[in-house]
Amino acid sequence: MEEPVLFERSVSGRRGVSPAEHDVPVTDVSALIPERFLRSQGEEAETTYDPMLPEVSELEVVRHYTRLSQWNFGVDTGFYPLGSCTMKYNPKINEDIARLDGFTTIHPYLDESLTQGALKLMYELEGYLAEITGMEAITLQPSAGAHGELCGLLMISKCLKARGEHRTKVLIPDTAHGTNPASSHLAGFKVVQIESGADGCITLDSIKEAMDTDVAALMLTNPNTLGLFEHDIVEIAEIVHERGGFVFCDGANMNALMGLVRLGELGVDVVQLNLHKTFSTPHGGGGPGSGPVGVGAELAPYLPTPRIKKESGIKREGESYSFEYDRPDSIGRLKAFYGNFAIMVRAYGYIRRCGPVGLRRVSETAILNANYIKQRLKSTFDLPYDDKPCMHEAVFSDTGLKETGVNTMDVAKRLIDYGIHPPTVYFPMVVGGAIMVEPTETESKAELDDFIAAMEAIAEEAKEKPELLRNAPFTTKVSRVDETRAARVPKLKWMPKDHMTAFD
Amino acid sequence: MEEPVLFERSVSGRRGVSPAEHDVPVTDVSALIPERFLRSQGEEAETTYDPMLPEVSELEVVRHYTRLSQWNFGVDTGFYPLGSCTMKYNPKINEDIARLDGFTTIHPYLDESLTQGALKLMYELEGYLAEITGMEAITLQPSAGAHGELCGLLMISKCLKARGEHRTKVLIPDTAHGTNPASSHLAGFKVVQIESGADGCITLDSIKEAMDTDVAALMLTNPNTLGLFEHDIVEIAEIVHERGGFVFCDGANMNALMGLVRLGELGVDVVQLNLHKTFSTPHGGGGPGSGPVGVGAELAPYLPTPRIKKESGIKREGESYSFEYDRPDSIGRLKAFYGNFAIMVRAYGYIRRCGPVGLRRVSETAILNANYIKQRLKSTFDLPYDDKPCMHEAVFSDTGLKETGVNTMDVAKRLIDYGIHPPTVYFPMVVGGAIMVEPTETESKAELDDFIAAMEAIAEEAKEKPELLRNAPFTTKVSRVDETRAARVPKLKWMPKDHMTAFD
Amino acid sequence: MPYIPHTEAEVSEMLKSAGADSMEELLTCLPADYRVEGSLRLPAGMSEMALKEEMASMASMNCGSGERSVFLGAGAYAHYIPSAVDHIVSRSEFFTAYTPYQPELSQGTLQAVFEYQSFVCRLTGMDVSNASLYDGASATAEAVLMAGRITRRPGVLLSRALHPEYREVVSTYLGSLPESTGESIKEIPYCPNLGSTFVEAVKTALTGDIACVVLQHPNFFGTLEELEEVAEVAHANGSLLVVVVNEPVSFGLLKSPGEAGADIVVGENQSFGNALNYGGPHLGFMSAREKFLRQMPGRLVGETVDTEGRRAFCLTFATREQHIRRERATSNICTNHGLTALAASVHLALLGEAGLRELAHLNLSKATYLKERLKSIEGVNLIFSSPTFNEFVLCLGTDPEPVLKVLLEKGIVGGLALGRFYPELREHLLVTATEINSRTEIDNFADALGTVMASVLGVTGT
Amino acid sequence: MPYIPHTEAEVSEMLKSAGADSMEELLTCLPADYRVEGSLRLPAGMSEMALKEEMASMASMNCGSGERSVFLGAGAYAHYIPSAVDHIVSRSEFFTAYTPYQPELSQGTLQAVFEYQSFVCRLTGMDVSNASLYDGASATAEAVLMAGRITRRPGVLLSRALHPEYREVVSTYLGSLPESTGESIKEIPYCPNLGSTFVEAVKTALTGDIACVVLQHPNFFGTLEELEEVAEVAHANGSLLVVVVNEPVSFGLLKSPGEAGADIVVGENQSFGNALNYGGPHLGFMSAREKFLRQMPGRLVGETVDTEGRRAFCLTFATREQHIRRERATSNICTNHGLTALAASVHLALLGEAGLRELAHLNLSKATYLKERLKSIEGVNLIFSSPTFNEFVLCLGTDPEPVLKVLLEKGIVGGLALGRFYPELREHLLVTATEINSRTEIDNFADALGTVMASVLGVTGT
Ligand SMILES: Cc1ncc(COP(=O)(O)O)c(C=O)c1O
Ligand SMILES: Cc1ncc(COP(=O)(O)O)c(C=O)c1O
Repeated sequence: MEEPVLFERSVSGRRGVSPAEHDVPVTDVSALIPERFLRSQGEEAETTYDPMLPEVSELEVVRHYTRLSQWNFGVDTGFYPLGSCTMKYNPKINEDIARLDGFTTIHPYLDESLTQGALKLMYELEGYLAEITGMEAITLQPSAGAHGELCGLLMISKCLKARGEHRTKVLIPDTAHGTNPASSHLAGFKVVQIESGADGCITLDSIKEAMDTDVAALMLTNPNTLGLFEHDIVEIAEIVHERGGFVFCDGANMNALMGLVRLGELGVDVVQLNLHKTFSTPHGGGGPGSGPVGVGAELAPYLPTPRIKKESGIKREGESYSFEYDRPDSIGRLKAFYGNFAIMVRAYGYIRRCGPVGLRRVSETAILNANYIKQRLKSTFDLPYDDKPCMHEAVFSDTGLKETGVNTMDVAKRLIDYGIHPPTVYFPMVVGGAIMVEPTETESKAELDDFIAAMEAIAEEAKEKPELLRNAPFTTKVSRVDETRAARVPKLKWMPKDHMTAFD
Repeated sequence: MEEPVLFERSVSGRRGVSPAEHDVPVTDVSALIPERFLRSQGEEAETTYDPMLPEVSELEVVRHYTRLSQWNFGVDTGFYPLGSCTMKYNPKINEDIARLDGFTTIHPYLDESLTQGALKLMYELEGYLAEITGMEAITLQPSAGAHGELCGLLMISKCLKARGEHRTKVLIPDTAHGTNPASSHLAGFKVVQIESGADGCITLDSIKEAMDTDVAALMLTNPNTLGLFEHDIVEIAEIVHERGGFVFCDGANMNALMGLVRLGELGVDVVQLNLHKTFSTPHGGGGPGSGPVGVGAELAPYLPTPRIKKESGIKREGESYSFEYDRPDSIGRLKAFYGNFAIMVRAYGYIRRCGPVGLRRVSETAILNANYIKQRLKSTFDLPYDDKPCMHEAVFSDTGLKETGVNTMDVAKRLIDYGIHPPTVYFPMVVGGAIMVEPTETESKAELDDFIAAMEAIAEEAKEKPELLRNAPFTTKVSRVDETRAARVPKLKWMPKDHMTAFD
Repeated sequence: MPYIPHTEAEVSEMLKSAGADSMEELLTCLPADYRVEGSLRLPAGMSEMALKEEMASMASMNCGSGERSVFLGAGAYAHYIPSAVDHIVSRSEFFTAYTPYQPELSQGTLQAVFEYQSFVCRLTGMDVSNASLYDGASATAEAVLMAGRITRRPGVLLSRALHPEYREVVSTYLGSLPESTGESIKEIPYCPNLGSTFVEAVKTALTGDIACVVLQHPNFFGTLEELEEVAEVAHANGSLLVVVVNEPVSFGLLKSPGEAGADIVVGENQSFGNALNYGGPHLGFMSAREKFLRQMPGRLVGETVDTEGRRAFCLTFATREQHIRRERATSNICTNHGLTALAASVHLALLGEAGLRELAHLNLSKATYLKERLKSIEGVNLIFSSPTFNEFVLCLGTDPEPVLKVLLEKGIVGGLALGRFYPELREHLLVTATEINSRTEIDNFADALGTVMASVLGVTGT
Repeated sequence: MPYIPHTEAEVSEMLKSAGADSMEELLTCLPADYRVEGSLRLPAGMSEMALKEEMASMASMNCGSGERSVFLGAGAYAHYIPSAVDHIVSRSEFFTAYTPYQPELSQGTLQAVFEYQSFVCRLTGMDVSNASLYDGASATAEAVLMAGRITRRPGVLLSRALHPEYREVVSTYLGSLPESTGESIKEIPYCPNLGSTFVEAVKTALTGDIACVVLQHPNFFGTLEELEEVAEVAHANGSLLVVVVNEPVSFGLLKSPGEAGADIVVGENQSFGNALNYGGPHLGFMSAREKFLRQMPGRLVGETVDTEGRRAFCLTFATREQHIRRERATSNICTNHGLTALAASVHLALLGEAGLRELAHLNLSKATYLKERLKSIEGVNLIFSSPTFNEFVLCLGTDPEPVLKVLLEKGIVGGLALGRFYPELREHLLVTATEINSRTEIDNFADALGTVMASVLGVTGT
């Protein structure tokens, strides 16, 4: 079914939902607000914005978005082994608890006496995350992983200033996610790229060489984006510390480590977590997320304001929770109010439901699933790094397919026809035509076997019918889209035909 | 995507959700319950039932049903002009209010003091339905339209007994829905079929002829299933009454009459309503529904127990509501507890939201939409009855297509490829190859125009590429299914391959 | 106007196409003298926001089970519904017409029904299951009618331990039949010691005109019935055994009625995936032995293939049904309880074999703990000795109503006073515990009842 | 174990295929000396049912807006969310990865984002909008950084009537930049009579190093700003005007910032379709003039065609973004606020043009009624004379905290005491009314405040 852009369904004068009743006197707008402030009404407006918003009925809105949803692929639709994204099952119960009135309708400026449940939840969640990561203190404020990275880097910067040091560089491995260098730049640092060693991990030597007194921090991802545990992390951290730097761990891949090792104990000074990955919250077509940051003792004073405080009250029975704003060394705020609370509710629920045994089992199973795929597929697809078991994901390359003329993109598109969401492709860049497979722990053996079979079938097809791959997918609403044209002839919003400029 | 029967996904020992914690001592079952009562456990059981229930993970269950849902077509998916079914938009707000804890978690045997809200809602809903139908009293107990028919017929039977009369027949027009004769039979009556007149309505003469002292009731549908208002209803009712019979109106088509005429005032003695049609509640793949029955004064004593009573309490402030069980003339009960309450909540919400002006507009618009389609399509498809405007639906026939060799079924199947749910076909039986189109009031002109265009295109195709129609649909998960085989080689439940008998 | 898309301009345009100058012109077939004058006398329409507030305030006039400890069962059971159930059942693709007329567009519903039928067969130990009936009571009536059609006998033996409202519904259904089968409903007493149906009385009543014996299992008192014994005597008499189950969680522990010899098993599957909803919609089910298939009421889905040989599902054996067979149909049922059956399926799928067993065991443990706690209260006695599942009868030795009132003040709904249905049990309570009753709730109930009983006994004592 | 499908047998089999004898063998790359000993110290796992109870009890420790009359706004607004919004947003097909990497499988998300961008452009009067940012505060910071990149100037003028927490966030973002642009943030005072930003002060502060002037509209005090005047002087100085809108319902009445001369419009779209959620996730938006497109942070969706010429949508201009450009990207943002943007779109689609206008008018009427009622209370004064939308500032002539406390006891949250952010306004309250505040609530608030003020005045009077 074709579904037009909503504006194209608009009929002037039609109504979807009407706002509530006017139970107070209807004001005369122009008597209250001078004309220079007012949006033009009526005919004139209609010609400028024809209409401002589309006018459709409730049923049409529902149908419109229902149809759009049918062109999407979610975790409930099928296997979604998008590497580095941890597309695990999002428990339905989390959606229910996040929608409890007592959570959704509370205003951030309510008196703290009216939000003790929310404060308690956040306080306890901080504690859980501290325990899982082995860090001293946690802030829940950042809105996503990259926001957390910025938060951590600003803290390092502020701490260095306090120490009276002027360090300008951050070391980042070549396998790092793009947000790492981007956040470093935003925090005012220069980025120095570190090449991975032959086994896909950072080498002690490269750090020894790069680590000078200009370096504020090493920012690594562990497990890294090749799915490998940075085995020298303890020694690396020692060197960085010795030379006055901080170790920042991008914790987006925590799904591999829960209950197995604690980053803080390995020498990590700052870590950001992606609640929307590891702790299983849906993040449709781009979020929302939540990117808590954990720090060691030295950085704790710099955490963003406010902090959450627990007191054993005298007046109130039991504990009471409150915000603490008076943190003189804090880097300040990263967002208005207190963080993406509704995401925290889901993560909190997830941790409570799984418990310590469950969380460890989550990580073990994530690792098992990745290794299973890795071993079963490595005779079919090239596996550039294979010294050790992988962690939560395995990265293949398309070099073995060279002579067939098909590449990673073709394999990915063809997988779609098998009802499977393609893995992350062409990342990390150190692997040519990377195919980064992160199955996650919620997938059954049957689902993994189907994936393996599909990949094997596609490898066969690559040899026998390469054009099939090059023209895939065949089962989707659209075939491959012309991304070049999108940039060359930008149409970034809907415009009525006769109002279109070259730009639209 | 293929999706196997859930048993085929089962892996022995796998768990979906676990029940709650055992916070009381774990009982030793065999000490409490002698073995002869117990389901066999372990190995033996496994071979008999392998397994009893499929063992799948939560994610697999969610995916399974998500995929199944994708093979279905609902009102949110597209236009659904299934005649006699009133497939209108089901407002989302109704789903929310029906899920309020205060409605879903109340046990039917709670003390009435704890369910005043529910009782009040039912009491008021009875009042609204009485006002809409013009009847004296309403019972909300029946579970669906057919259940309501049975209820009404049993009341007639009991009333006749009280009168000391022994009447054995019910007159039913040939256009009636199959539930009418079936319910009559179940209530102990013999069915006498009345032929419709040339204009599709019952004639006075046929009633005069058939109406003797053996006739307990005339059971008509108004508007009837040809979408026509029984124009002689007042006179017909007079005759039936004169000769000692009752007039039962099947009110499944009330969507055409709200705020326009009241059945009670037309001489109807009993009417059943289908809340799940007119009052807009979803009834997936077969319900649940709710079939309230309205009666005039003579039949009121026979209403099923319990009734809902309102008193201006002395002790309690304001009104209080309760059940009245002591109804000596009542036919008794038709179901345990008090009716399909959750459906009533939705219907109540719908009536309150629309209000009297809205309900009238609903019916007017339903009629407008049907007449619009009727007039626009009648040059393309045969319209057997066209003397007057139709009400909520219009019935076409396939006689005009005869020479092309395609029939109504082919047209219906081909419509699917246009993204439209086929109308009701081959009913009512008085029309050859009937195509019964009920657009409902919630469909926009654009949607109706798309339907008209599709029907016109199909009529063209019938001439030019009849095989296209005969092989349609092409866009669905399966092509036409072999219904004969389903009855010849019955497989009515899943069985493991090696346990299959001829029957499975 | 809510839910109506047309603008005024569109209405005029459409009227013109429909060949009318005004809306009124389309209404000419309505009798002019009988048109509603002005508006219906209903409250004015309201915005969605106002409606939501209004309904929330109405709902808050009820007391949900979250607010009190409720120990009621008696045919409607509060079980925890896993979150995924409602998420799935809310997918609007499942909100379809009452009949999946077009199998090509309804494979989802049809496969789900097929799976549901399979689940019911497994649980009940029967060969065939229909797609659903309204509720346990009407399903029981349908089973009785079906047994009559099969055996061509008019008589029915109903256990007095069958849910009283089910008995009422059976007699309503049979009440007006011309053959006056209504008059041949005979009630079989329960054994006052065991709490199960008096098997000797069944034997005595089994005459040549008896179509079926109807037992509830566990019965209305929560007690298990001697199905096998009754099956044997019924079959020896050429009668059928109809077993009614309205707490299907018991299937997780108990031998299936099929294995015990039942011919038709009907009842209520509300316990799976469906909320109490003040009594409805719940979920009637029916399953039977293969040979009775053609006498079964209600819809059936079968597996078949499409034109290309792919697995497909469709309605089948429709010639039993009203839309084909009209007055000769096996029942008048049309709209059934599709969505509540879907909810039950999802819940059962989530539980799986082991989950259902555990859930049943947990219910047994909860009820046993409750029973132990209550029976140790002075003045409280268990009167029936047969094994029970998750509910049981207590004798208080006094009118339970004032006792329940005191408990209610403490936030406890202490069970169902049986005098309402059984005059001979006017000092008795039916008490139920499921997994939703926490140990703390149970302890509080026992403590509170202890206190009340002490004061009652004190008063009686003096 | 919740959410983990494998049975023990499968685990062994998979381990074998993975070439390991035990799970431990797969973990050898973890440093042996640093393995977690035993279990993490976290509460034990729990069943879904137990979790639900636990969370419900935690939620009940908060007070939702249903339970009290709340007159808070200040950047987070309680509006009625039509039911259809959550039903649509809950469709799990929309729960995808953070980036629609595969356009063929993401046309739904992509078209929805494209439509959202269109809505934002229409509302703000701008040429291009991105797919979303985190929240209004970080969007403001991004706008300031963007203005710096465009003008290559270091200075920023922030209105003191910009949300105080937004100002904090801007300075956090700028705080560590090596060019120390942080130091050149300059605050522009508001006019104590009008309540809008002091335009003369803007003029004075507009020196050659100023990249942009940032105004909130309606501002933190609910007051409308003289955008056109400021745009003119800013542009004359080669600076940009950044307009921040955090109550976007005002778009229904007010001239769009674009029409008024803004160059970048950022803010918060939480008001559309998103609950308060104790402050997040909300919905940052950014739109700008076409010529600034390449300096824009965040994701953009564009319309294009597929290989067969059919309309299709995809991410575009990705070369601005971190995953391609790394440290030279326009921002580090990756995961944005996709689902909250979808909710906003659905709400806007349901409202439509006329609905949004009506909603805005209703908000104006409610706030006006409240204002009239409150200002007639003795001792209560309005201090700002410029027009307001749905919130405004009151002076109580006394510390508001004890007043708020008394109101709270009557179930009324009477507004935000401004002393927390503005020492000069320590006797002032910011009070907000939206459509969710009924006339009765407003009347009760006015009556209660009247009573409190009378007693305060009485005390002060004596
Ligand atoms: C390894 C890694 N680091 C950082 C990020 C950034 O997190 P976010 O998208 O939540 O900002 C991601 C994913 O997006 C990631 O995969
Ligand atoms: C005209 C008519 N009468 C009666 C019924 C029976 O109603 P139900 O299916 O709710 O039993 C229907 C539809 O099903 C119908 O269309």
